[in-house]
Amino acid sequence: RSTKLARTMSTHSSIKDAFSTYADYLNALNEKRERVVKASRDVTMNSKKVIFQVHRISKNNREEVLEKAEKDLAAVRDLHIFRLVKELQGTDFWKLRRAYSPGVQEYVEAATFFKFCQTGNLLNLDEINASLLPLSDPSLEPLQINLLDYLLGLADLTGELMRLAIGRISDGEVEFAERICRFVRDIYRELTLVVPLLDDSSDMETKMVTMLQSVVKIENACFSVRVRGSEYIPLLGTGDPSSFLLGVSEVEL
Amino acid sequence: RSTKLARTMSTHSSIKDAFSTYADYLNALNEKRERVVKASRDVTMNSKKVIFQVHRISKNNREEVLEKAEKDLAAVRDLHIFRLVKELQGTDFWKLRRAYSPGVQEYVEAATFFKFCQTGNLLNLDEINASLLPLSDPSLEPLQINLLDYLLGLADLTGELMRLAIGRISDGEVEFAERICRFVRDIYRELTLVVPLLDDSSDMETKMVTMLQSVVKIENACFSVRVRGSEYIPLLGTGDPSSFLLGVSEVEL
Amino acid sequence: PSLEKQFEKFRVQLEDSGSLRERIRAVVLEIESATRLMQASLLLVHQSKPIPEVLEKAKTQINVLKDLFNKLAEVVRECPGQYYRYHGDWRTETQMVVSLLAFMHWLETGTLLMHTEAEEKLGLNDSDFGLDVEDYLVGICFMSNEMPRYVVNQVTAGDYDCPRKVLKFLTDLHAAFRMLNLRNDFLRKKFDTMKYDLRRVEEVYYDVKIRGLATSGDSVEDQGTQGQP
Amino acid sequence: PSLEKQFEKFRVQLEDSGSLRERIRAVVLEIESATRLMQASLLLVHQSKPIPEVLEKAKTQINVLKDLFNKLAEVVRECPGQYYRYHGDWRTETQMVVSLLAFMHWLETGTLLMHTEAEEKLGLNDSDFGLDVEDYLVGICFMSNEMPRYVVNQVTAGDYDCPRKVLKFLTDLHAAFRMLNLRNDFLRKKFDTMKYDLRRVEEVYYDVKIRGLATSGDSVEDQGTQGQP
Amino acid sequence: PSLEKQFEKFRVQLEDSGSLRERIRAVVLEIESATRLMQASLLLVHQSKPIPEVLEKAKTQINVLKDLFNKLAEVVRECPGQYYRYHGDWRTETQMVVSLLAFMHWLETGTLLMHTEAEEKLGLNDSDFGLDVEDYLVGICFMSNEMPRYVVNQVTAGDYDCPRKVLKFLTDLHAAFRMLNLRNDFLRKKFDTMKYDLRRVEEVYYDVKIRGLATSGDSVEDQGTQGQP
Amino acid sequence: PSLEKQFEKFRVQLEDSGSLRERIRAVVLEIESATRLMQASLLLVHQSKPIPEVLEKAKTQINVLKDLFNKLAEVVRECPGQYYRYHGDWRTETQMVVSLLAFMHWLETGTLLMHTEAEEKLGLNDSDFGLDVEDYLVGICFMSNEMPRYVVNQVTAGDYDCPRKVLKFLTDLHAAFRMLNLRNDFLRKKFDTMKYDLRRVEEVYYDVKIRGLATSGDSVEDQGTQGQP
Amino acid sequence: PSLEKQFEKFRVQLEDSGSLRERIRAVVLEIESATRLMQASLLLVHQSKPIPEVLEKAKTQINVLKDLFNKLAEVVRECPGQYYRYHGDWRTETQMVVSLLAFMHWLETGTLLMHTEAEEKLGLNDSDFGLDVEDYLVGICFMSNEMPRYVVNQVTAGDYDCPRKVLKFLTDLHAAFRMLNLRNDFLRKKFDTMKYDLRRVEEVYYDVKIRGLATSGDSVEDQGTQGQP
Amino acid sequence: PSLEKQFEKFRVQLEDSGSLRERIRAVVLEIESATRLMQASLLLVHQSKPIPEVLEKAKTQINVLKDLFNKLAEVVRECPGQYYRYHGDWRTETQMVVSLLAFMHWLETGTLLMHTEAEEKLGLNDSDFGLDVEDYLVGICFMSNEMPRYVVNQVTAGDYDCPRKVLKFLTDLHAAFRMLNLRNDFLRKKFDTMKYDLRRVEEVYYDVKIRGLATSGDSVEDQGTQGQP
Ligand SMILES: [Mn+2]
Ligand SMILES: [Mn+2]
Repeated sequence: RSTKLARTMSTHSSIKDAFSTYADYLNALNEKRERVVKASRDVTMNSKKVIFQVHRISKNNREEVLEKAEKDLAAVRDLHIFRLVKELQGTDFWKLRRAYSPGVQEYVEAATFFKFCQTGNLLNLDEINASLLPLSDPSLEPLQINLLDYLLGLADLTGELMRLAIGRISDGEVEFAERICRFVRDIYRELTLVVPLLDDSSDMETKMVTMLQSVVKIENACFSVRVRGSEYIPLLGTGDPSSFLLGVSEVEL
Repeated sequence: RSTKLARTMSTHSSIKDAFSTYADYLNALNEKRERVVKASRDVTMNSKKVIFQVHRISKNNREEVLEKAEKDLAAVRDLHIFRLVKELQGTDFWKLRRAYSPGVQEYVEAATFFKFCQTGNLLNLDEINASLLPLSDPSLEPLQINLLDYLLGLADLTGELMRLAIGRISDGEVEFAERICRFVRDIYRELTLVVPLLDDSSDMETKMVTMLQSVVKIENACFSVRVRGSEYIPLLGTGDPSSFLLGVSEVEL
Repeated sequence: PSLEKQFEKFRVQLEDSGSLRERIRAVVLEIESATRLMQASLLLVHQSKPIPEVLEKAKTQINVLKDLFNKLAEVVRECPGQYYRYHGDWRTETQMVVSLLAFMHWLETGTLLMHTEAEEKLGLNDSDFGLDVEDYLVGICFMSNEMPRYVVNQVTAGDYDCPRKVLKFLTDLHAAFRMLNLRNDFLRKKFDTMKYDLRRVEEVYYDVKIRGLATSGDSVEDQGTQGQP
Repeated sequence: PSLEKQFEKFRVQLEDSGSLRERIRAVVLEIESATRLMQASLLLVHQSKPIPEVLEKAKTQINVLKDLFNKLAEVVRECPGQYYRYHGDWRTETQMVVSLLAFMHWLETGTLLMHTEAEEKLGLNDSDFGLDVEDYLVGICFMSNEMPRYVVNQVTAGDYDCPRKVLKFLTDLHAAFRMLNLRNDFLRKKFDTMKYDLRRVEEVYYDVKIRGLATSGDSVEDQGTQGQP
Repeated sequence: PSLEKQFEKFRVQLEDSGSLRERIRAVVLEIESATRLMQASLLLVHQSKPIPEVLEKAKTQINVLKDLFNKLAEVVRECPGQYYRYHGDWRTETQMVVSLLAFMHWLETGTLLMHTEAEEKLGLNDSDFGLDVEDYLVGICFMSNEMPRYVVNQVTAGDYDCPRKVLKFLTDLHAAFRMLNLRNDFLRKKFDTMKYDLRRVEEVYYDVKIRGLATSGDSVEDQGTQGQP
Repeated sequence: PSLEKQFEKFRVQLEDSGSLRERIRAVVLEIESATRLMQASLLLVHQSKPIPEVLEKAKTQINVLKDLFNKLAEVVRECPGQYYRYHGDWRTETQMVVSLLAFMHWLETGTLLMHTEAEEKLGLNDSDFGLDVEDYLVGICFMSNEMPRYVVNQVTAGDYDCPRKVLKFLTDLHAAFRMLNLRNDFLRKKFDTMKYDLRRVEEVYYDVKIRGLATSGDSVEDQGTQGQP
Repeated sequence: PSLEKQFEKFRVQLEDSGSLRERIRAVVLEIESATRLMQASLLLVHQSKPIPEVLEKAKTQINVLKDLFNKLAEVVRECPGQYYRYHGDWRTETQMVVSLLAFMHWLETGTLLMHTEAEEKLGLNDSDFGLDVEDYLVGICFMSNEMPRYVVNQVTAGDYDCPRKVLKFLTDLHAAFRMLNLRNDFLRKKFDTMKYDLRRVEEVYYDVKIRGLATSGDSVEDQGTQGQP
Repeated sequence: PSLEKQFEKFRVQLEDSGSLRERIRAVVLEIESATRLMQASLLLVHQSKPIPEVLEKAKTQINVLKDLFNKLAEVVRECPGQYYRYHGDWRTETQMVVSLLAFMHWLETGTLLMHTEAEEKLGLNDSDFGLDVEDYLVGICFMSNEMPRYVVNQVTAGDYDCPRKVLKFLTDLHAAFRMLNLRNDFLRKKFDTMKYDLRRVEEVYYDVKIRGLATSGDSVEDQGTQGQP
């Protein structure tokens, strides 16, 4: 009878052993998730700062503004994205995606926003991922931003570009605004074809609506400049209206 | 003309000075808010652990389970609530309430849950606040949990008590379940009178609905025990049915 | 041009992962269908069919499922590290499979099917494609949800010793689950329902007990469940 | 009993803070009403009423408002440290007050009303009850929103120098706002609208300019706005 | 001038109806508060407090409510023919009052509080300001919603005859409601919930009956209830 | 001109289909009303009224319904091929009718009302306007939802053999439904509720059985039902 | 018996008010239809059709509407004191009618349609069934919302004096509205939109003015409008 | 046995209609994908690409779509009389297709794509499987929604005659729609948005006109448009 009892107890305790393994697993997972969430919040906050820094651009301070933005962006990478790199390994990239996705999206928004102002081109996903490689030491699996987060960040980028365009027009940089307009239209058009292919396109679809609104806002602003410029020609009979516009705010304010 | 220009420029730069003050203020505020949010998340996570620890109670391990819970609760206070104490000063308590409120509510839930299991009574707001006093050194304004967060935490407490009651009944602790039932009814009844007076009662009103469901669940469980017990009497003719029930799971499993 | 090229590449990638998902879904549909068959066989225990017979029929699906999970693993292996990207597509079905396997295991041995045992049965001991612990735990909760019904029907059919065994099993299981620290998520909700199962089984045990129907046998140690008189 | 006693105490506390809120609301209603009067007077600038006259009438409400804010501060002072508990009850109204004061200040001086100046005008230089910086900033944005309308109506009425002055003012203001790091909140939304104000004023300036209506006067330095030819 | 005169007249009218509404709201707030006190007292029936005692305390609020409804009627009487203009402002509260009164009445007499009785209790037998029929009916549905909980707790407290009485009462009430041809509106929705109350009480009665706990007096037709002196 | 002509044609079409829909709605309202009467009669089975009596009264509505469905068919026949365009307008009501007919049929014969039988009763054996299979199946699920209540009330009234019969009926019905490979739609959801009905009836059967109340006649295979003594 | 009698009485009452509501709805549908026709005629002003011609056609609906409102009043008169019980059923439509009448009136006379004038046009000078003041005011706001479109299209068609006249009208109207102390309700929201109309008309006036297109006649005080040459 | 046979029949039926639906969905997905390609090509008109070039690329998808709709028709033809049973599965996509075709048609001819023309383009002139009128109308509304953006961008690109043409087109279209007596449904909602498109185009036309940019050719009646060869 006592051996039988022992057998029962051992089964009982083997359940206990198993569940204590499960408990450890769940605790470790939750704690890692918390650390990832925190790092992600820091990435978000500091990426937003970079975006505001880039918005400080104007005709006269371009170099210095972008230089500071670049430095700040590097700091986000080195200080906060690095924490994500340390935490995320193997299957974590997808398992914990919801925990870090907001931060990564905001980082994509900041990095592409900066890059567009610097070069006029879109910072590619490959480029952005390449810039993260130096963060990993060889023992770590490198953090690679996934396509979905990149595209979601890009969708938000258009909102910032809209703000930039409106501001640039007031500052006389009409051509810059027109360049933004073309760029945003291209992104919108390309995303149109890509959105239905996403893993879960519902988020993106609401972003597409906002994006179209941004496009229309920029187009309306450009329309307004053009119409005003056209009126100027018959009145003063000079050439390119935008060259005049470019001067408006400089000359005598 | 140059003095006039200077005057203009000084105005211009005085705007700049002022706004750089505002910028500093906003940056500091945001950073503090972030730190508070993070501390609050830690309070939440660790308070939840205390709650799970208390749920491990059963007839045979009461002392040791509660002892560990008490230690864990103290750790939440010393490690994480302490961080809130350090951050929050003066008007911060209300200005940043949304940033720390979830954590504090969960802490209230954990502390009152523990206390009920230990003493069968409600841990008062004054008592809970008194326990936070040692965290502050004299130079700091002490963190005092506000009435609203306390009541919101209390509302959640009833959910945990419901779970506890259902579990305790299976374990034969019918009297304990009945005590919980009375306690939860009292809280519900008192809150009925208090809810409309809250600053913003919408949150609380949804919690009241859940709470009533919890009350009904406990009552149904007690009903079920009673009805079964009543059937027992005519059959076996013994006395108090619950005394028998209390034994069921012990005797021969 | 660079913009277009990049998006062209994205389109290809997304279409690839879309078609991967299609293939996953096809396998999952097969898994669901096999699970249904297994469940249909198992449901007969509620109608007092002899357990060995019920199990025999149900077990024929285990190998089918093993093959299907193997097929699923092969598909997912094509995109290393992305197990959790598609995880949602087979979660529910896997939890159901675990719950049925665990129920069968208990009917046969009176013990809990362990995580590793479940993985083994489904051929998931691979490092790339394992059985997620939370899915396993949810599956166990689902199994627990079936217990009250089983006990009620067994007693109706005259097996008065069943409540005691189940009560013991669920009590241990519940104690084990209490070791976990859960978030306010799906698993916690499912775990909450286990308390009601436990209570219901305890009630049935009580019903049997006060009527003197429970077998005198204090023989707590017997392990086998089905078949024994 | 202890439970009841505690809740009894809570009830008293909450009723107290409820009645405090009632008193706050009463004062806020008065503030709103005084603001309305001030706004009604100010609106006449759009109908080309002479600015000094308009301002004189509007200013009579400043002291009323100062008294009311003082009254509000006294009420709030009863519950030290809880300024931000009730803050939501006077936010919107205060932002509107700031916007009107700033507009008047600009009409008079051509400069921006600073935060400290706004506090002074409303007698809020007290440490217990100040003017929240975000409310001040939102108020300034609201002021900016009025500018395009003002400029349009001034030009219609024949004041062709107005666009230049406003453009300069808004350009500086916009540059200053760009120094701030905002969250995605109400203030950021309001700040976004400022860009459109700036653009609209720039358009009007352009309209005036290409028609040769803008005064030749490069006299950027003149500070006074109203009245001067 | 005519334009201004017209709007001056409107201003007076709008302010009058605005202040009327304010006064209505003030009374309604008092009604709500008295109702809550009554409700809190009544909640004690679930804790097996002796019914007469519970009722005594709850009844003290009836007169308070009567006075308040009288006050409300006086206010509304100022604008004849506009009862339904402001009706929405006291609907919900009145329904709650009816539900509590009907519950108390049932506890005392075992019968349904009639519409005219409810009006009488609240002093609303006036032709100008009566108790809207739909509000009465919604209140009765709310009362029904309390029944299952009451029955469960009474049985727990050892009153095994309660389910039979409540079941009889609810069955009759439900049948009476079925005579009404309700539109797809709020009342209909509330009535639909009554079916669940009925079902739950049937279940409780079943639980008691099957265990032989129901008093032998199966004579469902006897009318007596808890509280007769 | 061509544009106008086109839209004139559209106008006529839209008005035609609008008025058709109005006529459909009118008939559906009548169907709903007749169904209500039938349901009110049937509800008396829960109060232990003799079944033949209950059925007799309820049956008087069948012919009314038959006429109404005939009327509906005539209306819909006016627009051939568009049955499913307007189908949504009478779905819910038809499902309810099926559920009541099936319940009556079961009370009388102890067997399931077949699809063709239901069509016959409603005069829908026409090829243009039949009874949609999914509507029939949903109706059967609704009938199943009434069973637990019926069983509980029958046992309360002393009919201890009822649970066994209902359990047999529901078990077979549930097994038959399981053969269908349902999509994740409304029907699937309704079918899922049938599991709870089955479980509840098992519980009641258990209650009766463990207390020795079930009639000895364990011969589950006997087909007789309530109507027969 | 008393219970049944009471509910029988309720049934009659509910059916009466139900059928009354049906009749109200029927009339309201007719009102809506007549309003649509009137609106369709009026829309032609945006296409620079001669105003007298446009008005003539639109006016033919006024009498139709008068008859319909009379019909409505008769229905409502059947239940004295319950005007506001059913008010919601014709509000929206009435506001639309007022807005169109006021627009027509302005086109004809350049003045605001007064409340009493509106009542007269619709035959609502009765004491039982008048035109609710708030509905009148909302209607006026709706009219204001049409103004910017009208002004833009007039200027496009070459009528450069229109903006000045409309601006004067809207400025006065807006000032009159400002006298009202509106609550935070629907009317307040509608009034808030009037500000945007005013602003837009100011912009158009500015466009015309700065291009020297506005007629020299700056004499804002002249009252004449479009109809007059 | 009869029960089983019946359900076996149902199983077959449900599986048939399930697989039919699967096939429909597969085709619809292809339609959606082709539509997107067409839409992406068309988006280039906003970037001032020459219209013929843009159209050429977009048109390549028309034949693809025609084939797909033909495929769809074939599938649906398998179950005669059930067009509207599955209609919801391709509605949205068809509306989008109509909107793009109509936009292309307008770009090419300056006229509205007629219902029969749309059917022709998609090969839907069959009597079994046509283009539902409401889907056509919704598609036209969607096309209208694209117009304001198009006009704005054309003007920016220097085409000052575009607003006049679009305005004429939209005015006529809007008038035609007004003839329809729409119910309060989806189509009505979409139509209501057309008013805003019209207003916006009027504004753009105004902007061009007031600056003297519109071509002298004020003869609104000329029909020519952009793309004629
Ligand atoms: Mn952003
Ligand atoms: Mn909790």
